Parts: sequence; C-alpha cells; structure tokens
Amino acid sequence: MFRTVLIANRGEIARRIAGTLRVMGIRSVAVFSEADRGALHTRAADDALPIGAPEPGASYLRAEALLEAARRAGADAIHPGYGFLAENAAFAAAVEAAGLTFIGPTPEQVRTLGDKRSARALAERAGVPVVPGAEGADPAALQRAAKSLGLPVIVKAAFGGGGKGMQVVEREEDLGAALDSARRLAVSAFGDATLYLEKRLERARHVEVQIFGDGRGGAIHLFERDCTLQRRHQKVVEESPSPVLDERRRRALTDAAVALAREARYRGAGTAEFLLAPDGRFYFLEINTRLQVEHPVTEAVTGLDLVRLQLEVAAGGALPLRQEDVVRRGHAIEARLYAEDAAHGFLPQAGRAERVRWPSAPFVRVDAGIESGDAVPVHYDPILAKVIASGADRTAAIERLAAALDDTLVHGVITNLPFLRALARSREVAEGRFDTEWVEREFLAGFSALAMAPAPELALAAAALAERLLVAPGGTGRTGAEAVPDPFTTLGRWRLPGLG
Amino acid sequence: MFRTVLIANRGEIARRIAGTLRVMGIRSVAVFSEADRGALHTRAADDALPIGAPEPGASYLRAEALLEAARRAGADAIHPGYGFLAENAAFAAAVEAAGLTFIGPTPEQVRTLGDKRSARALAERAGVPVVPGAEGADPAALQRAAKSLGLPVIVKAAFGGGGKGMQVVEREEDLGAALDSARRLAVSAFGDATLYLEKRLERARHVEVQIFGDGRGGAIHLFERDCTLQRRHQKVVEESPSPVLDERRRRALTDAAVALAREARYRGAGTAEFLLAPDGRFYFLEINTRLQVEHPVTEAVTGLDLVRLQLEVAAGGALPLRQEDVVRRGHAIEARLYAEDAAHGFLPQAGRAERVRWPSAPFVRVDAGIESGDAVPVHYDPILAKVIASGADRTAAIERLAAALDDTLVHGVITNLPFLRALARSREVAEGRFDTEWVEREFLAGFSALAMAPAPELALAAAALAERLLVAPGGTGRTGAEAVPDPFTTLGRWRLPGLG
Amino acid sequence: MRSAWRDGERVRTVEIEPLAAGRYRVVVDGVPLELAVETLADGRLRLEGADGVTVAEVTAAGERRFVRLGRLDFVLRREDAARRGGAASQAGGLEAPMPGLVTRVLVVAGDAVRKGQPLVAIEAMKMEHLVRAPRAGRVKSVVARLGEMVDGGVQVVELDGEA
Amino acid sequence: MRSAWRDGERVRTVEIEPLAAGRYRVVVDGVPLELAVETLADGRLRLEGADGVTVAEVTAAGERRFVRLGRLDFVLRREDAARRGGAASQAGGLEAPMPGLVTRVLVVAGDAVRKGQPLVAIEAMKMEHLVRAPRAGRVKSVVARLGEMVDGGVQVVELDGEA
Repeated sequence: MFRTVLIANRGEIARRIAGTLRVMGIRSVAVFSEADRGALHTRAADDALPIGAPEPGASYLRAEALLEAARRAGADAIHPGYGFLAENAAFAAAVEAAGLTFIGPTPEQVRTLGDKRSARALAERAGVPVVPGAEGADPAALQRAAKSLGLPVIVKAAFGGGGKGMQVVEREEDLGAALDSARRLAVSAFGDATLYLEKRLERARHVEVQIFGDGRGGAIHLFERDCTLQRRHQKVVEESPSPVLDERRRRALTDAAVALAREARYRGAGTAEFLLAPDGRFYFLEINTRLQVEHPVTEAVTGLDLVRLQLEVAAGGALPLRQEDVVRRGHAIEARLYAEDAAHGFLPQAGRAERVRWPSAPFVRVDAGIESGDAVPVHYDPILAKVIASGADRTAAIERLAAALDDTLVHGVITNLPFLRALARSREVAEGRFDTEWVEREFLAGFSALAMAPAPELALAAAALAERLLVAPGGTGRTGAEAVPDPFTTLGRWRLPGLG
Repeated sequence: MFRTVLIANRGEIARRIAGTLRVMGIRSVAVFSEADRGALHTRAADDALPIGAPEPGASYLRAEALLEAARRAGADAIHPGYGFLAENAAFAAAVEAAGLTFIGPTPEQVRTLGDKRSARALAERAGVPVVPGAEGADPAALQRAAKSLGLPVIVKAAFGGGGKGMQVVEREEDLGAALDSARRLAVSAFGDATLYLEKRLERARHVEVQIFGDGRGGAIHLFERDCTLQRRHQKVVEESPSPVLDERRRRALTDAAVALAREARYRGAGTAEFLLAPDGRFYFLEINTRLQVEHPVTEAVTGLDLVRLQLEVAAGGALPLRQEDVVRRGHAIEARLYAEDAAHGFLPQAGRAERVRWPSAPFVRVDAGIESGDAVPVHYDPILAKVIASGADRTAAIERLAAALDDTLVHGVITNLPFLRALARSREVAEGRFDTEWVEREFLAGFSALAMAPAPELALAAAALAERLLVAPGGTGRTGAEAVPDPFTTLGRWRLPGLG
Repeated sequence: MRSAWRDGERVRTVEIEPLAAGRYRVVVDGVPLELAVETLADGRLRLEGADGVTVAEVTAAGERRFVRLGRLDFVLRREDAARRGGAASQAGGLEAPMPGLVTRVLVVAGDAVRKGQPLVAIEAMKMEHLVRAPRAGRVKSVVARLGEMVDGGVQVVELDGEA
Repeated sequence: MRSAWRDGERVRTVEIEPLAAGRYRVVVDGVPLELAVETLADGRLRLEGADGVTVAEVTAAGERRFVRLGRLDFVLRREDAARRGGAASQAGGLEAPMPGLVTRVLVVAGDAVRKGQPLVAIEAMKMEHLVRAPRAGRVKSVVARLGEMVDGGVQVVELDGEA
C-alpha cells in the first residue's frame, strides 16, 4: 500500500479522501491555492503545500505544480478527486512518467473514454445502445450535424464530464451562439475546443452504474445511482437505488455497465452513465473515469468505502472483492449544498461562511468542505457540502434528508438550502415522479415565488433587534474609506457586548 | 402515531430521541433542570420546559414534575431514555394513569424484570440458564448467601441496570463494608435498599441481545452486542457482532433472548444480558427494560432506527417488521466518551467544554450531548458523547473508530479520550482477546504510565506561547476577588488580539 | 430607532421602541409587535410575542443579515448599503449579478444601446453571465475593466440619467 | 518571560525569548528550542522547529491549558494557580479529587488521625470518593461542610502544619 498520497484537489472531496487515508494509516498531503490558504481540506490532511495563485489554471490545473508538490512531500501516489485534472489523460500520463501511481484508470483509458467518439465506439462493441450524437471542433460541421440529428440537441464540451456548460438548443437560430459560447468555455475549462452534440431525449431519467475494474478485464458493479434531479443539467439530488427500476431492468443496466468495463479492460473506479427513456429503454451516455460527486449514496447502500477500494485496486492491481460480496441494503439519497441563489437563476455566490452548523443524526452523513469562518472563493465550483441520508426504504431516507436539511445552517453566503428543503418535501420527489427537466419545467416557478415572498415581520424585527443588542465588529458605522469592504476579510461576526 | 412526545431525559440520549421525533414529524418536548438551562438537548427539541433544581432527585427523577411538564406541553407520550426513571415501574404506571403512553414495557414488566428474583424465575421458566446469585435487603442474610455462593461475589443494587455502584468482593472481611456502601448508593440512586449478590464468573464476556416484543407474546431479536470492554464494571466500548460467537452460538443466544421476551409477553425494546464463559456456556444476567446506551451499534449493523421502532410499537401495538426483515451487515463499534480522568481512577470530571470538535467521516456516527461552550454539570452521569464506527468487517470498523477518536477534540474538561484512543489501538482489542476484567487487569497500568509521562517540550512551549500571543479574557491577571472562579461561568476562550 | 432593510425587491422599515424590562415595541412596515427579548448565552435572540416564542439567530456578513427563525432562513440587507448597488439593480441589471471575472466589455462610453443589448460579460465558476441594458439609452461610463474581479452587486456600467 | 506549569505531578518551567520576525527561543526545563511561530486564522499556533512543523491548539479553561499537538492532547496547569490546591495535593490528598457533593464529614477540628483514615466523603455522579489522611496528624480545620458542592482541587480538610 502507498505510504504518502497527494490529493490534487480541494474542498469537500479533498477532505473526504484525506479521511480514508487517515483510517488506512497513509499520510495525506493536501495542496492549496492562495485563495485556499488555511481551508478545511488543508486542515484535514497531514500536510499541505501551496501550488499557486487562486485561478485554477495557476494552481489546481497546473500539472507541474502538483508534481512538484508530490515530489516535495515524498508522495508515491496522487488521487485526483473529481473535476480539475481528474479526467485529464496528459496529467495521468505525467504522474506515471514521474514514477508515481495515478489513482484512476490508465492514461489511455482516460483518453479513450473521455473522447465521446471512442467511448461510443466502445459501447457499440460491447453491445450497449448509445444516444444519437456527433462530435467535432468545426462550427459549420457541428451546425450540419445538429440539423440532421433534429432539434432539440444538447451542446457541451467533449472533454470533462458532468453538465457544466451544457446547453440545450431548441431553435435553429440559437445554434450559432450556443456553439460559440460552449467552445469558449470548453477551451477555458478543458483546454480543448472539441464539442459534443447529442439528440435530446424528452422526459428521460439519468441513471448511472458504479463500476470497478481490475485493469485486466475483470469488473464488478456497485449498483446504480439515479441522478435525475438536476437543475441546469447539473445533478443536485442523487439516490440509490433508482425508484423506477425493477430488478429485471436493474440487472440489464448493471450488466451493460460491467460489459463496458470488461470491454475497456477498465482499471479502478468509474461510472457508466445512461439515459433512461420513459419507455424503459436505456442509452449509454459516457463513462466518467473518476470518483463521482455522488459516490456516498453507493457507499451508504453497499457499506463500502469507494476511496479505499480505489486505493486497494491502485496498489494491488486486483479487485479486493467479488460481485457476490457487494450487497445492497436500504435506500440512500444525497443533496448537494451549493453556494448559489436558486431563486435567481442559480447564480453562484461567494464570500465567507460566517456561521455554519451541520446536522448530526443517525443515518445522516455530511461531507463538508467548510466550517464556520471559512472562505467560499469565487474561483471554484460552488459546492459546499453534501448531505446524505439513508434508511430502510426510500421514504425513510427522504424524511431523514428533509430533517437534516432543516438542521443545516449556513450564514454568510447565500446557498441553495431553501431550494433543497423544498425539493426534499415535494410530492413529486416523494413519489419519484420526475425527469431531468422537471425542476425547471414544473418545480422552479413555485419555489421562486415562495422564495421571493416577503420575509415574516419577525425576521425583520430580529435583524433590527440584533443590530441594537449585539455588537458586530466592523459591521456598523463604517467610514467612507471602508465603503467597499473586501468580502473575504470582513469579520462580520456578532459578539455579545461585554463578552468580547 | 403520537403528536407530541416528552423526553424525560437529558444529554446525548435526549438529543438523539429528539432527532428521530423530528424525522417522524412528531413534536418533541425536552425538559431541563436548572443546571441544564440552554443545554444542547433543549436546543435539539421543539420546546423545552424547566422541571427543577440541578439534583436529579429535584428534577429528572421527579415524576410529578415530568408529568406536569407533559401536561403543559400537551404531550401524548413520554420517552424515558435510559437511566433516571427509565426502569421505574411506579413512574411507568403514573404515566399511564395520567392517560399518556409510556414508551417502554408495561409497568408490571418493568417491575418483574427489574426485580432480579422474578427475572431469574422467568429465565428458569423459559429454560435459559442463570448465574448463581441471591438477593435481599438484610445484611446478615446477604453475608450468609455470599459465603454459600463462594467468593468472589459481585454486589450491586437490585434495581437499576448497568454496572453503576457494582463492587467485586474478593475477601470475606471486605463484605460488610461493601454491602454497607452498596446499600447507601442503592437507596440514593433507586430509592430501594434491596441488593443483589452474584457469583462472579472469571474471564467472562458480556454479550447481550436486543429484543423487541409486541406485548402479546410476539418477539424478535436484532442480534447481539458484545459489551465486554468495561472499566469499573461499566461498559466503555461495545460492538456488534460479538467477535467470539460462531453462528451456532449466536443462534442459541438469540433464541434464548427471544424465548425470554415471549415468556414475558414483553412489549417494546429490551436487552437480554448474558455472561459468556470461556467454555462457551452462557448465563442470563438480566433484562434491561429500556433503550440501551449502546443501541447505535445495533442500528449500524441492521440499518434500523431503534427509537423509531419503539415509537411504532408503542403507538401501534404491533411489531413493524418480522424476524426475516432484520438483516445484519458488517461490523460496528462504539466508544463512550466520558468526562472522567482515566489515568486517575476514572474520577468523574465537570466544568465547561470550552472547545469541542466532533469527527466527520464516512461510516462514523457521533451521538453528542454537548457542543463548544456547553456546561458539563457535576450532577449527572458524565457521558458526553458516543462515537460509533462501522465497516464491512471488524478491522475496518476499529480502524475507523481509532481515526475518529483522533479527530475528536474536547478541551475544557478532562475526558477519557486518551484512554479510548489507546484502547482502540491495542493489540488485544484488535484480536478480540479480552474479558470484562481485562482493562483493569492488563491494560490500565500501561495506559496510566503512558498518560503520566511528561508532556513533550513542544506542548509546554505552545502553552507558554499562547499565553503571550493570544488573549484569554478572564484567563490571566485575575484580581484577588476572582481568585476562586466558578468553573461554569469562566469564559476562558482565547481570542486573537486585534480581532476581538 | 428606525432602520430600513432590503428584502428581495422590497424595502421594509423597522421601528424599535424600548419598553420596560427587555420588552420592545417593534413596528415592521406599520405592523406593530410587542416582544419580550432575551439574549441567550450563544448569542441567539429569544423573542416572545403574542403568538408564542421564537428563537432567532442573526448573523452579520457585511451589510447582509442572515436570519434564522425556527427552521427557516431569510437574507436581508441594510438599506443604506443596499442603496449603493440596489438603485442600479432596480433600474435594471447594471450591476454584477455575482462575484466574478470581467471577461468581456462590449460597449464604451457614449455608445447608444438598445434594450437587452449585452454590455459586459462576467464569468464565475465556469458560468458566464451577460449584463444587459435594462432599457434603450446611452452609456455614460463603463465602470468595469476587462480582467478585473468584481463583487456581486457592484455597478459595472452607468447608463445616461442614472445616479 | 518565564512561566511555570504543573504537568501531572511535575512542575515545569518555560522561558520565552523573542528573536527576530516571529522567531522565539523557548527553553523548557533547560532544553532549548528555536521556533518560528505563526498564529493561524483560527487561533491555532503553527510551530516550526528543527524537527519540522507542528500545529498546536491551546484552549484556556480557568487555570488549565488544554494543548492539542497533532492528534494528542495534554493538560497543563499554570503553576501560580496550581500552588493553591496543588500544595495540599502534594502533601497528600486533602483536596477534593473531583467536583461533587460532600456527603459525609468524618472528623472535626482537633481530631487526631492516623495515616489513611477517611476524613470526608465526596459523591459525584453516583460515585463516592473518600478523602483520606496522607499521614498521621491532627485536624487543624475542616473546610468542607456537609451537603456542600465543592469543586475539584479545593481543599476540604487542613491538617496541622499545613499552609
């Protein structure tokens, strides 16, 4: 097993990886940009090294800085987490060239599966159906392809998983602008202008299967996750098992995922994503060659630590368990807590989380990237934490999630907590009746109206009374020179007069 | 189902019960003594009512105050938690007489099973072997009984479960004093001078079975807990499953527990405790007619919420699940965090927990009764929290427990954390090789030596540097008038100069 | 003591008048409340009114106040501060909607713009947002500079006739 | 700056001499350390010495200091305070070993006592603890009163010849 692992990431996932490393007795080394100095993920690791300026391109995306940190820390392996360089084949290759272990698939697999074209070819070889689509960097060719697929189509960067920057184009006249903007984001986020077009299936669900491969053709699955609840094509609530799969369809889906993993001679943890049409047919979307944000729901229903499995596969070159050792029990559901204003177009927020309180209850897990007083920098994905609840059945899990979200408090930065709370208590979620567009199509208007209703008189009374009864250092009586305070250095926490 | 439940308890268990009530949408009402004003368990409930002075006899043990609070709060049921009045038949009867539901067995069952004599008679009727013992209030008769059982014997109060006030008498000349002191504590803690003597089995393990009965002769078990790791006859680390039971013996033990529950027509949650001798034979000890401190390990391996099951049985009069619905998976282990000085005879501690940080990690659960700044009153059982870790196997669970204990921080009051950390990393615990006396017999001397070794130079340097670099309001430069500060009002937290 | 608060699109006023012994008369938008107020040890406020007891937790973050009432959260903004960026906001979107990097500046002072025309692009966390003209008019000045990091609520463009 | 600390049964001394730019020479019981000290944003101390970096977290609770070094905790006591109860402790157990209720007072002033004789019983959380005479002598005064709550470390009995 490895002695020292460098975690090439930040926030909740870096902290979560450090936790497993500590349990396994492996030294963990965090990295941090200047914006993350003192961040929770650096406090969770055994050591932390600076890697550059706040902009991702100057730090978390800078392969040479990460390798240099690994060298300084004496690391023998690098865990990339998700996002950043997790699906960058050149980085995986550079890690191996430096004589370290990349905790993930081979660079070749990252490249093949990260390229939609070769991934789709793989699926066809494995006998798994794919969604009609096209790929390329030439705007004119993409325009033609979109028309032949038939609108609506989905436009996104070919590299990098997830729904970031994904756009739905309904009308032909919007196609040019959408391609232009997607191209710009693809270049800035992934350094590659290649785009991917896909026929948009209506009222579909997003269901994915967690796979683990030994790199030699052996593979198992850890059942599915249903990630249908999305806003702006980004997952926001995920669960396992899917509320709509019967055992026969579950079997067909997991069989398809294992067939893909075997065909790819896949190594380590991956996720085969599928669209599930209302008629029950499923279509392969892509394989994410990394740990998924929503992996905790799989951990909750299987009782397995996926980061530990990743480390064991990477160190031992074999799967530490057989398919029949993977036993599913009960139901788990995760809500992603983002610094974003759900009532105003999900605009990302930043600032300082002045006061944070996480729920603590049986069958509730919180993977958090911040504590009270921590900064939420503008530079990164605004995920703050994940709240995961499990139970003997889906209803119990959802009830626990709703209660846990009630008990969550984040003050100082606007979050999607009100949105998550409303979602967890909605009838459609309780009944499992939704598709990937349902939030925007049916849920959001009602939520926004609620969110924009006037605050109760008591809330205003409390705010005004607090002003009078509590002392907020720096919060009141600013001079003109301080008129534009830096949100990252404002202290802004109340103290009781006489105690401070 | 109930609409409002009064929780007649305090600390971590009151908070944990409030959590399940919230998930179920039931209003929770906490009670508090003057020493617990603003305590975490009152903040966790929907409402909180004062019930009297700090001394338990003036508050948490005062049935009429609790009933009056229940009436004021409009409660339709009372959950007693563990300790205090949980096993007091008169209280259970008074609750029912007031027209409320007592969440527990019938008053008659509390009485019968709380009396060692009738409990042993029950076991004999159910065909379950018992440890040789005797019971009574007359010192002379007890002296004679002890001699006929043969020393060593165990002396304890006949009422009230757990190991509180339990004494081992090895020599005849110590018998009188032990009976005298046990009698005094029995009167003060349970209001009854009856004592119980028991032949002490050497090198035995303590294994217990969680049972649930429907009150009409139907009963199921939720597997066993091994609570062999004890100090001063009080459990400190518990796990499920037991590391020494094979499937055949597990079956025999759970069958015996279910037979007891059926014979008693037991209602609700209970625990059948057994001693397991080195030869594999087991002997019935007693039935605790309440939720057990260590119930979370059962919850972790079964995925069931035991408080919810209690409420469902109490409200519905039927078991909400069958034996075949109870599926065990993996291993779970719990460590009890006490405010006690393990290196100095486990003397209970009190004060203010100035700074508290609980671990947050996958497969780790913390049931805590305090947060930073909370008081630890002298008047009550010094349990602060329970840290529960689970895993696919025993080794994984113990590794997670050790890491979670490392990540736990309680400053301001002395705790048994160093003791728990050492225990979680000991070879004997890893190998499961211990009995109920092992801690005192083999572990404690080494631990104490370690605990009393000089602190590293760096610790002293840090303390002295903190004095110089940080400002402790009230901590330094006290005037003579403040020479004996009240430990419960001392602020004592550091601030950075210039930020305050 | 009178204060004004931005609550979403609204401006609301609160008047506080201390009565005896921790009691206050609080008038919110003309609606009077009488409250017994206790500051709890952890800084929360226990408010007892005609409708019962509510515990409120108020956190200051710059000019914003995060208010927790029971299990709900509200975000208010002190109106003196809100006025700075808020006036532009009411006039229609001439402020940065979020903190971010100014990636494109599409107009210069003096440009005539039509309603809805993109003026400035701001990018944060892989999302691009266009600040558009809320109405036809002429650009008086461009406050934002290309490549600059701006806070949410900061004015980025000034249209003719704007304060 | 010199300070003295009670570390279990020991008294230990620390001398701090500031050097340039956040560096300190710290002498603990005569053992010199040279440390670069940084106060982190959350109040922890980052100590960089010859053996590497350690982050320490120091919490004051009355005269006690709880010190976290890495994943270990230590409890120290400022010696000026320790001396109050500590001297009695060294003389042998005339202080309450824990906070609790005085349930029995077994001697009065003037009593001759033998070594090990119980003097006072203190009960806390269902545990009774006897304070015993550390040596033969005569009771000068009984400080504890029956039914009184006492703090840990408080003197309960004074034997002849004690300060």
